[in-house]
Amino acid sequence: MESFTFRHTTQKPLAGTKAQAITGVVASGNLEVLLERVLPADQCTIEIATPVVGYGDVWEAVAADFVARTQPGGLRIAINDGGARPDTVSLRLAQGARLMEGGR
Amino acid sequence: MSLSWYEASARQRVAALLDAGSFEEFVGPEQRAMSPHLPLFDLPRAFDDGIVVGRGRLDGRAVYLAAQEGRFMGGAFGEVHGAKLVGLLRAALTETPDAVLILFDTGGVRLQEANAGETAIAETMRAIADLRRAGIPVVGLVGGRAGCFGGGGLIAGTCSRLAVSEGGRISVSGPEVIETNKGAEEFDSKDRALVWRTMGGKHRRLTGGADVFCDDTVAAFRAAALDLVGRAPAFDLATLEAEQARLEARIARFGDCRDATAIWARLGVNDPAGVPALSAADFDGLVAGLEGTTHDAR
Amino acid sequence: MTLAEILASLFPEGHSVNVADGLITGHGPLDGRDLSVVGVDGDTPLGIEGALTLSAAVLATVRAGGAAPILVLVDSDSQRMSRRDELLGLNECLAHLAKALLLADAQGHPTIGLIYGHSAAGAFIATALATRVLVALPGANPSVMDLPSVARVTKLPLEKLETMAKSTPVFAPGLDNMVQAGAVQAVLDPVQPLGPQIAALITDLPRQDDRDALGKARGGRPVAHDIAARVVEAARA
Amino acid sequence: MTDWRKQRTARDERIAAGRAHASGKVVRHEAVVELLEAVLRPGDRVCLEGDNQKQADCLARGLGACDPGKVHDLHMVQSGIVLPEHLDVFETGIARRLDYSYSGPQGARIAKMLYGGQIELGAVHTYLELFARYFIDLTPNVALIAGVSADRAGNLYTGPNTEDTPTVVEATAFKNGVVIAQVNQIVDTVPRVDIPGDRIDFVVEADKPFYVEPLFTRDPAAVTETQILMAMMAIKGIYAEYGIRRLNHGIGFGTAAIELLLPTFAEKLGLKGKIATNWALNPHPTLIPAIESGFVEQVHCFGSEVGMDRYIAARPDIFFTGADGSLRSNRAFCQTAGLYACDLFIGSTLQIDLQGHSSTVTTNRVAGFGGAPNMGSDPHGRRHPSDTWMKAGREAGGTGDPALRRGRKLVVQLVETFGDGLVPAFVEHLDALELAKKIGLELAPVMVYADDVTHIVTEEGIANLLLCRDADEREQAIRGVAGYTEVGRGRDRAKVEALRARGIVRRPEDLGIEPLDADRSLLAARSIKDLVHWSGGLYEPPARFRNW
Repeated sequence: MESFTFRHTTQKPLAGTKAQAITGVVASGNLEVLLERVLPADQCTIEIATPVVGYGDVWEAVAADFVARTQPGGLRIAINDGGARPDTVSLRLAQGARLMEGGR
Repeated sequence: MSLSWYEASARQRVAALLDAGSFEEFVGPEQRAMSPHLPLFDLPRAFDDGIVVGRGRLDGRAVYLAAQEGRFMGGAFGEVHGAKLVGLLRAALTETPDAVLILFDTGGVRLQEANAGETAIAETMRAIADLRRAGIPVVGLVGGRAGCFGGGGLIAGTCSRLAVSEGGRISVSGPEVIETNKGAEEFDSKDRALVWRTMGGKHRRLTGGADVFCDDTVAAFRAAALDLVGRAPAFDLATLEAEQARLEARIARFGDCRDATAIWARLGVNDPAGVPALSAADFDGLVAGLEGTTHDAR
Repeated sequence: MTLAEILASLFPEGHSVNVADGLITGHGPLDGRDLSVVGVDGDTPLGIEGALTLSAAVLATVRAGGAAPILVLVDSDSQRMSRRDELLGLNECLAHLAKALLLADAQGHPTIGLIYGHSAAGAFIATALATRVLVALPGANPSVMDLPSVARVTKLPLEKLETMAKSTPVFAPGLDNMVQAGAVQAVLDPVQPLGPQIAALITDLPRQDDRDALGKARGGRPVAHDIAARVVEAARA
Repeated sequence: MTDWRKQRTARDERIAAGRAHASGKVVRHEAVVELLEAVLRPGDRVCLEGDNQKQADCLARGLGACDPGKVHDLHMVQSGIVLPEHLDVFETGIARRLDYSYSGPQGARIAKMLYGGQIELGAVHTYLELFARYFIDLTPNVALIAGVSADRAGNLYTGPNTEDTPTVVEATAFKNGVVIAQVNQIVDTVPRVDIPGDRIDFVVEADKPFYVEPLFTRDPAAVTETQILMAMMAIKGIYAEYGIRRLNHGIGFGTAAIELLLPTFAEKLGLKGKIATNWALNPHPTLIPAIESGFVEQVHCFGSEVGMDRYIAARPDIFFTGADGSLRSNRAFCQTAGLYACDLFIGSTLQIDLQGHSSTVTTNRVAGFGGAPNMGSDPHGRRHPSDTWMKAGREAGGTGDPALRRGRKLVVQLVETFGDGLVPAFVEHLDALELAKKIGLELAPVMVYADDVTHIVTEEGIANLLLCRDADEREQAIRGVAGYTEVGRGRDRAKVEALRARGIVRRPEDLGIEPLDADRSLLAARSIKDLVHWSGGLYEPPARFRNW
């Protein structure tokens, strides 16, 4: 197992008031993302636990792109990875953000 | 299209099964009650250890429910997973909801935590017996991709009532387990039609292993759950003696059948080979026309 | 101990316990009252017929009324693995046996499990683990799955599993680990007569299912008790 | 005086020797080895019929059981190396030299045997190439083929899996070769004559029906959200934009997703009748919903697919069927159709390099490409226009008189940036080059060359390579859709954004697609059982694909 924590400063808080959401399942090629609105509005942390060792730079890039695109200020995001591919990670992060915004 | 039970996650099933917005989770994922053991095996953990427990409303009735996530570790019973179910059942005994629902989706015991999982299954069965003695129906719903195997099959057999869909399978030894131990001649696990007609929902419904066969939709399971909580048998000597008689009669009547289709033919099904292809509605029609397929004792 | 030795130690005045096809049924006098005995002997796999034979014996005891204790003696294989057993509803038959034992217990018949040999998986759950209190004799070997099979399923090397088994009771087969998990309450002394030891268990039955508390105290199931308690607490809040 | 009939004489001798083990043309399966030992000569060119689907497996077992003292040094010329027996003969010395097209399941073993020198390799062909060479310089002396039934005169019914048989028989029977057919059954009258009896010399009643691999069955249950997103992009960004009506699909889950989105996503876009009407395609079960929804006008097939026979027979308006009602497939004709009469090929691959060369070969597998290189190439012999073809030609541009510009076939790679086990699909150098060096291949096994590929679709977007005007643009366009692979992360972001402004790189949002809408509920069928329902119960999936 390998774990990372990435801390980002955001320009704005994520919209919505939902306190917590979870999406995805820990299964082969999949992951779960837990999002909690517990941080200051200009902060976002992304914690990752993955059984696939050696992809730290990819995780870092995926997390940075997500933060840049979504501006998830205020969120503590935790990921349990089941060996998902980066595109699946991006998708789940986007799904999680939409849930927190109170979207569909 | 309505939500497929087979495809839905445990959380999606819970949300869509209960009255909208009524679900309240106990020890939710934010509490991070995760397996202390999986890291030793270099395996990823889940924030809820593969089971969602809590309470909500089913058409206004107060229900407690547990939903297993079949995609995480095959929905298997680990220490935390099992303890959450046991805790839920114990809480139900004192809080007396109108019913308890168990949404099975499990391969049985999680081998990495085998002793904890096995013991939790025994604790679960005792807790279910206590609830049933107290007059609280415990209804099982089986239709997930992991089926309901191993100890899960025994827990299912302890419930007051069971609903099962086509995707659901209920058995103790899984097909691969039988094949590994006894050879492909005994059970060819790759012959999936054989798997389903031996362990699948239709066979269980036809022979008395389940009370309702329903479509693979959350709406159908909701209707089945509502139906079943209203007609749970007592947990007493009369019920178990009737179940004893029912099971003995089954073995006496079908014990020499090699295949499910032979059993169905003996039940009076005209076209046994056509049963797997029947829609739920057509299948219900078939069951209604057969004698001896109502099995109250459980 | 063998079954014969156990029965001799339990019932010095004689008994009517028989074994047929590996299935144990019968009675014997214990502490001035009738003790009903059911079980599985000789590492026999438990199938649909066996489960129903045992459940019939248990239900007969319940039907007879009174408070005769039921002793469940176990040296079994796992559940019988066959196409026929599953076709005819092995899960129902095993669950029915467990329910019969749970009903007996609820209606005032103390149920005691005694594992003296092997047992595994579904057979273990339906018999010994469905009693109010489960004890063992030294040399008993309960398991969920043996280590070579675990190695095959988990794709981990056997040597690694063997090393892990020494420090991690939660997954490893064997009596000690089941004791630590709280599933087995105690190990009896084979040198002393068994009758009084069983009688003592009956007088001192746990009032509720305390297996997770034992597992926590003994370290074999470190978190189950607290997790269950947290769920109960959340439900009451 | 020159003897102009040496081959004919030799053929007559072989047949006479074989007759000793036959009753007329009919041979019992117990006598297969004796028959083969009587007919075969050392060094013969032999076609043992087997492609990616049907297998003359009874004859393959017979050949493997021949005495290597009598039968040896054969030159195998067959499209598929699929069964273990196909390679066993190289270990025993029965065969020595090999020319083939496809070796899916045996790819790793072939690589090992090539490396160990047990096989002398001629070349790894496309199907059409190998078929072509049957008539020029690889004509078989003996063909061992498979059919469903035959009469005593040898008239052969191939059943729906006709596949390579007419081509193999044509080349063998009319050039002094011997044709031996295994059939499941000898009958008084065959349902239809696929091969006339005077081209068949011996008929063996096999011990069991010939094996057919359900190679084209994709379980909708396994289609992922990512594949659905890519399918949405392909439909909206390519099928709709170019008005693709005549096409061929690969066998991956990505193209299965496209098939399953036709009656839902594409229908909502108003594309029915405008795209995906005429196909060169095996009878994919995942095409059933599109057929039933009226999307599809007709389908010509390379071969059949297990379980599809009743459905096909009930849809003669769509499929090519014989007087008996069952499918008539033909690999050579369908490959030709895919090459010349289709405007688009879309398929998957394992590796794409910075210029767009792609290959499914990895360093330890020589799988062959079957038909993909033909399907996935721009045929320079094409002379008929279509709007699609002309539009692509205009996009490709070029110098000189526009009136002399020809069209382009669309060749689309539909590929997820990472494959199984997080293996990147985009690489600096193809493993195929490494492999060629290692086992001494003169020509590296490239599936689709860069100059044939026109679009790459990944979950990140679509790269239109037709619009790239130099090698650097091309490289950045590829990097621009290569996601988080090293190749993708190595992009020049400014250049990729510039390409995006020109429509060379297009993101889902540029196409009006919201990635979060890529949901399995969009699939017309989400399980094999749904496909059975769509087919009105006519589709009969193999047991291993059932969950009921």
